[in-house]
Amino acid sequence: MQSMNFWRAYARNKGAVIGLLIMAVVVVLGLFAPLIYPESPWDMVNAPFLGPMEEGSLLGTDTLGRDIASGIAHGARVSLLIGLTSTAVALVIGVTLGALAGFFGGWVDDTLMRFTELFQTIPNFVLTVVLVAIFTPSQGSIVLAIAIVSWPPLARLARAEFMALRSREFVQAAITTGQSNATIIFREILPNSLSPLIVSSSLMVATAVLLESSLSFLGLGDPNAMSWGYMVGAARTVIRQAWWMSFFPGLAILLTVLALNLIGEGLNDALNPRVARKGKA
Amino acid sequence: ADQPARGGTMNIIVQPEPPILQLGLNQQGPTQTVGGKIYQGLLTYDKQLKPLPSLAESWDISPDGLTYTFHLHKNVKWHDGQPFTSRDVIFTTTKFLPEVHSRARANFARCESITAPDDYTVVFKLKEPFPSFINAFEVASAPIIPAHLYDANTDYKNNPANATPIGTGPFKFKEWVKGSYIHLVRNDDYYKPGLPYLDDIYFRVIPDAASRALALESGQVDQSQYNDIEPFDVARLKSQPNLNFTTDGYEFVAPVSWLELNNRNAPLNDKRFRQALMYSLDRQFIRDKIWFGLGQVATSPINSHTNNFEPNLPKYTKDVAKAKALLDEMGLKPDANGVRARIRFLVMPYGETWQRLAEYVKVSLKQVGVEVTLENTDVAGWVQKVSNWDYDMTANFTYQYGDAALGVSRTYVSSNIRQGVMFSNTMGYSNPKVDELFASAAKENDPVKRQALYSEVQRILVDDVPVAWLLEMQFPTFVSKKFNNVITTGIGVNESYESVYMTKR
Amino acid sequence: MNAVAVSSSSAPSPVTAFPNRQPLLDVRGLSIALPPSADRELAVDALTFTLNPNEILCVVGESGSGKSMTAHAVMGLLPVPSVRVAAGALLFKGNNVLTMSEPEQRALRGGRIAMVFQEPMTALNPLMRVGDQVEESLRIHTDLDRTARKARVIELFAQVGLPNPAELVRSYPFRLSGGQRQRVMIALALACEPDVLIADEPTTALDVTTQKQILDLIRSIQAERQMGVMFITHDFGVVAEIAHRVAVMRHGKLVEIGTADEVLNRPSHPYTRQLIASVPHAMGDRPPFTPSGEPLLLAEGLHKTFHVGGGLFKKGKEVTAGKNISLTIHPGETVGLVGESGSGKSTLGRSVMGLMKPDSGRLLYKGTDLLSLDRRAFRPFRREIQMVFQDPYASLNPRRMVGEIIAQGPIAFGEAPAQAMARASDLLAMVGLDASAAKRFPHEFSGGQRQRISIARALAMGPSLLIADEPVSALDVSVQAQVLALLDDIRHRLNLSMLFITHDLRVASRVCDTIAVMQRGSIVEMGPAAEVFGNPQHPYTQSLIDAIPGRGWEIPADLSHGEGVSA
Amino acid sequence: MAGLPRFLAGRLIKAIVILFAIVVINFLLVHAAPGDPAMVMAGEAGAADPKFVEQLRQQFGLDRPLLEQLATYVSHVATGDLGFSYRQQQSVWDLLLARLPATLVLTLTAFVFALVVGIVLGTLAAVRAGSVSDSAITVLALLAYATPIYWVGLMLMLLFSVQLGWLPAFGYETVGGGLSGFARMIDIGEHLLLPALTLGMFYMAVYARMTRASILEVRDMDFVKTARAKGLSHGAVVVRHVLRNAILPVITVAGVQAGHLIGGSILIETVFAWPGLGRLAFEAVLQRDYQVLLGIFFISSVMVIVFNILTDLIYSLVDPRIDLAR
Ligand SMILES: Nc1ncnc2c1ncn2[C@@H]1O[C@H](COP(=O)(O)OP(=O)(O)OP(=O)(O)O)[C@@H](O)[C@H]1O
Ligand SMILES: Nc1ncnc2c1ncn2[C@@H]1O[C@H](COP(=O)(O)OP(=O)(O)OP(=O)(O)O)[C@@H](O)[C@H]1O
Ligand SMILES: [Mg+2]
Ligand SMILES: [Mg+2]
Ligand code: NI
Repeated sequence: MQSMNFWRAYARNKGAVIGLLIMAVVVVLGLFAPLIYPESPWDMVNAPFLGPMEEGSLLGTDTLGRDIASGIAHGARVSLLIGLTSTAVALVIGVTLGALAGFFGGWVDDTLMRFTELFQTIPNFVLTVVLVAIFTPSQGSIVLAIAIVSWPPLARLARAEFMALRSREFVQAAITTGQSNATIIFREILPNSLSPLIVSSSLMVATAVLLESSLSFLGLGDPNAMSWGYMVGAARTVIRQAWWMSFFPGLAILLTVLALNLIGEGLNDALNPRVARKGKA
Repeated sequence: ADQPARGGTMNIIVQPEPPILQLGLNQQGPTQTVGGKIYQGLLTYDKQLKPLPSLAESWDISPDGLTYTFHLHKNVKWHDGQPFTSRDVIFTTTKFLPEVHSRARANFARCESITAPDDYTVVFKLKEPFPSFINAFEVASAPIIPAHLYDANTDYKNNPANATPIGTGPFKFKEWVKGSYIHLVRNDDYYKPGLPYLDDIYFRVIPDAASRALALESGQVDQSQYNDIEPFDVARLKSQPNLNFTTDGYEFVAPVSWLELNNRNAPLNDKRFRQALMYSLDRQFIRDKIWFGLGQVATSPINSHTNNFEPNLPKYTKDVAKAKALLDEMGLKPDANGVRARIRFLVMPYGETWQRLAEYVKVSLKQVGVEVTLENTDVAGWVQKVSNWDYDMTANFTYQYGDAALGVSRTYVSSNIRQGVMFSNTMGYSNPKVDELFASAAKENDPVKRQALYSEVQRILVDDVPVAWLLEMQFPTFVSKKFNNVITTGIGVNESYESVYMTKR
Repeated sequence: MNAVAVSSSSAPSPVTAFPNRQPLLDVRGLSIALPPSADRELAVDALTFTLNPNEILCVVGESGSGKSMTAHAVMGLLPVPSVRVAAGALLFKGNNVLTMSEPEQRALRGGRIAMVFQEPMTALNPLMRVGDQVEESLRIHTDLDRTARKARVIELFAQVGLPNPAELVRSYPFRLSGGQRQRVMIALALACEPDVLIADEPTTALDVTTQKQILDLIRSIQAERQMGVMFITHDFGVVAEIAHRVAVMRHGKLVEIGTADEVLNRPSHPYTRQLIASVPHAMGDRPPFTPSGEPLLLAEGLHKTFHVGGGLFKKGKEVTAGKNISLTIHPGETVGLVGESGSGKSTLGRSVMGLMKPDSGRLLYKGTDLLSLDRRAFRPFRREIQMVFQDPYASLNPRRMVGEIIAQGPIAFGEAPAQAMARASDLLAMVGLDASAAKRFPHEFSGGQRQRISIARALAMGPSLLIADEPVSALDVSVQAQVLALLDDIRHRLNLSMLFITHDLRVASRVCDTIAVMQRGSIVEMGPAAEVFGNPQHPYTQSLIDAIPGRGWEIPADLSHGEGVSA
Repeated sequence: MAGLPRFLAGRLIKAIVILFAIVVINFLLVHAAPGDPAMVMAGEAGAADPKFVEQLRQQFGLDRPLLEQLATYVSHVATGDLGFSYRQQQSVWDLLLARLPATLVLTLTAFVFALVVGIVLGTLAAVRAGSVSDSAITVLALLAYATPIYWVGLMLMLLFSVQLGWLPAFGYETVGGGLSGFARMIDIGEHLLLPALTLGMFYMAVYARMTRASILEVRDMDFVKTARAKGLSHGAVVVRHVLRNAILPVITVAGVQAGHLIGGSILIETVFAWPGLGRLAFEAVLQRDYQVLLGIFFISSVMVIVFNILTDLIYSLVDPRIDLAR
């Protein structure tokens, strides 16, 4: 019954529905990339510098004759995988720290928040670049670096939620009925702080996809994984001769990030309706 | 062209900005290009690497190949007005260079004595014959340094004179605005009357590759060299009406690039595997699509411009079937995923082109069932890993300095397997026959016999494939059509430019 | 306090004196449509009434009855397009406001008709000096020059009783107290000498003492300028205090209108009667409480100081919320803790609950000092001491079913889940809810019902002492009365002791045996309810009681029992 | 404003603590990086005999205990010594200083553009909430928000420089053009247009969305009702009451982001060959020149801190409720 309400609220936002459709296409593309393009996207399957629709190549080929359409399909896997895993890692770090800070307050909060502030002071893209460069690009190091720069907002959000909820009367009530800290954190507070966290993390997936593509653009992607950002970055130098090499992968990033943002807004509408309740005497 | 006439200013790109202009103390490319106009060596070399006079007017080599006598120009003056004499040459070759210049140190260590019978004669006596000795006297290998400024103080690196370099060359140091330009002016007291023609040379610092291309196109600078222009921009600039393009002038450095293979690690320790590697690469494709046509497929360990190159060697062309057959023969059968072997490739951290190469190698080897994993590092990590032999495969290139004994043998002889030392025999290739051939060739005075020895070693190496040679690399030089006589010798842009002149319009 | 204290039940309303004068405001068949998503179609339904010069018309009605909507419609402040006037006319001195052009409406707004809002804390622009905010109104509606305007603002501030007006004009709102801000709002409203003043619950957010001052101010200014005032409130005490005429609204409809005397003392409509019956009042039939046995709870010399806003590098300021507090509660006794906002009432309650540790003092429960216990040792006492919270919307976990919410305490103390759930059903029945409620989520219940669930949750633990922190202040009067009756009933049945925290003295007088009055962290007076109310000793207590609005008015005898409680 | 010196002192202490932490992070990263700097120096000097390497190690203190090295590092940073780039054969600090002006010109222009255009668009959208122009602005902002900026840069370059030839495709100024004074400023301005536009685009979208949301929120606040009840016209209410309050949160976020713009400038400077810190960072990435990267990391953190302090100061000027001394 609640899920029906959720759907109705979500579907009221047309953009969110469009976002979901685009995302579905991207996910399908990523999932079935090895079936649609069994060859590795690195394979030089055709003549280099073919334009779109030339010699049976849908979106053209790049400077070494690698198929761009295949790269986009396989790149979807990389982007989504990195986007999702890094968000998951950031969530774990952010929510844990934020929850601890918000729940226990006092010096725990103080220490954790100074720590968070430090990470917020450091320009996050620069930090990602430095981390990935130093720990050598691999899917693992990229995920970790993105997570390391992404958790602070989640921690702040979780902290704010926990602080607010902690002083909420139903949590106080749980304390007065003798519930343990774990019960209070996991059964009373966490479920109630979930919806803003879900909304933020859906947006964070988008940011992570962008971050990954930016890293790859700079040549800091996993050298063994074809990603969209890599494709744009590698084609940058020949943009005067071959616009398609950077155009299509860029478009893929744009659509994916757009879709994730639209979904985030839809979730926001559905999960955090602005309750204009005036509890007044 | 019309008659050479005095006058004119030339703007040359310099990139990166050299740390210092004292050519004895630093031999980076940019230092050479600028310093080559200020300092001079005893000799220079033409495009066939035949010695030409520079500070030495003439020279003779004793028939036993042990005594080299140089006769110096007589009316040469340092830029500060002091006369140039054999004392400077003795100081440079016995004290200064052995202290600060590793390549020169190795060369002059071969001398039993270096003496000056008079002010204008210098005699080098070798311990044993070394015919390549004559190839070690150009301005970067052995720049002559003013003894009167350096002899008093042995802390050469901190000598105040380093800031205002004093040489004998056709151009004098005038001004250096760090981060912007280096200004050289005509040396009016140059010992060749009427030369040089140009009044000024500005070396402009343009850190950004795209800006450099633009500056050339728009005529704001007149010359670029080495890596100033990215390979992908070359085709476009070649068609610019205001520019001349050449890849000449690098005969002396004559770089060869290769895939460096760690001969210690299985399966790379098997000759057949290395040959299979050669058969799986389309090196013409590498030249055309990755280096955008710059370079030549290398057929030998020795660059075709370097002395003693052997043209008649077996050639490797892409042949997947042959490669697979070799692997089969080794017993490397494809597993369920079609993989016969797995190796790591340490990507050379020198920019995108090398990255592309790594990607290409990965795909090419996959076609024969070798799975390559790419690894990235920084320069420090790369140097450390390669020099400590902690790699399977990487890319590399070296300069050959015009001579197999000076620039080639160091890569292959087993005496140069030195852990922790870069540009040594880092792949650990060891073949007593090769060692012996290189050793006897180096001291063989008879050019015909020498060629025979070098041809034989090339044949063995090509069969052994200690490294997978890729290209005889070429660097693009663009020069404005306004300037004449620019690239005339085998040291190209490092020349003194004494005879460069500008066409008046 | 003030000489103008006319009790409306005795003085005739001015309107009866001048029956033929043209009304200032004539509302005819006004209907206001709500957007489709709203809970009902019309916020205001065919409303007709008039406001005459020189009278105070009080509009009363429960929350959501459309009072504010009416006021906003008059001001032209409806949030169009989602809410709009669907039918009717709004005549100001005979001209229909609704058909006027926008510039004409603007000239009326703030010029001839002015308004004061409920929340003084948010009704002023936080980034603008208060003087400038008032001056802005003068600039629009008058052609006074700058200096004249400035002088006029200072004059206005003096009129509304703001201290040191010449300096205060340069203050920002955040520096002023709630009462001062409300005075600024009134000065702003009066700036252009309007004919009509609309005040939408202007005192609801204020302490009783401040409320009294503001009411006095409005009344005196109204009388002085012969304005028509439309005063919106839900508090019958306030109505009794200032109204000449009263209009009662329900679900957007006018149910009754008449002179204050008629409506307050002889209400005709059943809804009005029910509302008035719900107004809290002391229960005359309550037997005086005689303490027996050992005190259940004994607080001695409690101190609590908060440090706010400090950090690693800066020192915060200190707030004293508890100063040498001593208090006893005997078995079966209900102690009322009254005092204005911020006096430290909740702090004391929370200390007893172990939700907060006072800095010093003793807190003996059945002889054990609760303050000496650590978390674990305190745990057994959680069963003994339970709490009912203020906000029925915030005190129940929206993600858990009601049954679970009630049963979770006993389960945490080792009761078998099945048994605890069964008992939860019983408790629901006891607080007057259906047993099926256990399987529903809190958001499916009304405020009053939620407060019943809260009570059931507290009772599930089988407490001896119940702490109720403003348990009814978030509820409408009629619902308030029901919940208070429930608490009273349960207290008797289970022989509970209760610490009842409230800022509403009328509520306290209704349910408490003993009253403790708090001011700035100290208990200034404590004694049997009848004595404290009848013969207050401390000046602060006196001022509090003095400030209760409508004290002169007695609820009609026929309504003082029974009718208040219904669905 | 009596609290100003105290506020600045407090912020300075805080900044120093944060900077210290960043320096320590830097140090740890230097040590986590693979490779031995001495070896590279030796290797690139072409004369890497083990004795020479050892000598260099001693010279650079690489043989000392870790804590001592940290102390040395910190003291070096304190004197502006951020290490040495072996690739570029220059001190990192010199490299950074040479590139800083170009980056500041770019980021500040982009920032001002983003802020002004963002707030104007956001206000337009909010004032006409629900209209066609609101939807158009919202869609535009969403697109600008979702597009990778480096790609926008490439596409704009393709359009305006390659196809139309209106603007220079890259670079900071016409190299060696010998321009000076006003002509040079115009020249730089032409070069600046595309990169600044691109870099500002993303933030413009952020500010437009924030301004819109903020205005819609403030519009429902009680004091706005008060202002309307005074009889103020719609426009006057928006300008005098709504906007000022709505802009506060935008300022806060903008201030934080101004410092972070330098991250975005890595991408934009790469695309447009803008000779700033970002471009330097890219070159450093390609060559894995960690020393330079860490230097950029340090200097950009300093910029963030400076901007944060500036934001707080500006904020306190706009909002009387903020008492800096507290
Ligand atoms: N902007 C709005 N959109 C939709 N419905 C609204 C809006 N504002 C008020 N309502 C609804 O209109 C009805 C009347 O509201 P109004 O604010 O006039 O009540 P009220 O009598 O002033 O109540 P209270 O005492 O709580 O202030 C309520 O049902 C309310 O939910
Ligand atoms: N957790 C806290 N941290 C800091 N200050 C607090 C805290 N709790 C309460 N205070 C302060 O202590 C004082 C007393 O607060 P308390 O909540 O006890 O007052 P109260 O009498 O219950 O008021 P109200 O009627 O508004 O509920 C107030 O000034 C309040 O701001
Ligand atoms: Mg209301
Ligand atoms: Mg309270
Ligand atoms: Ni009674």
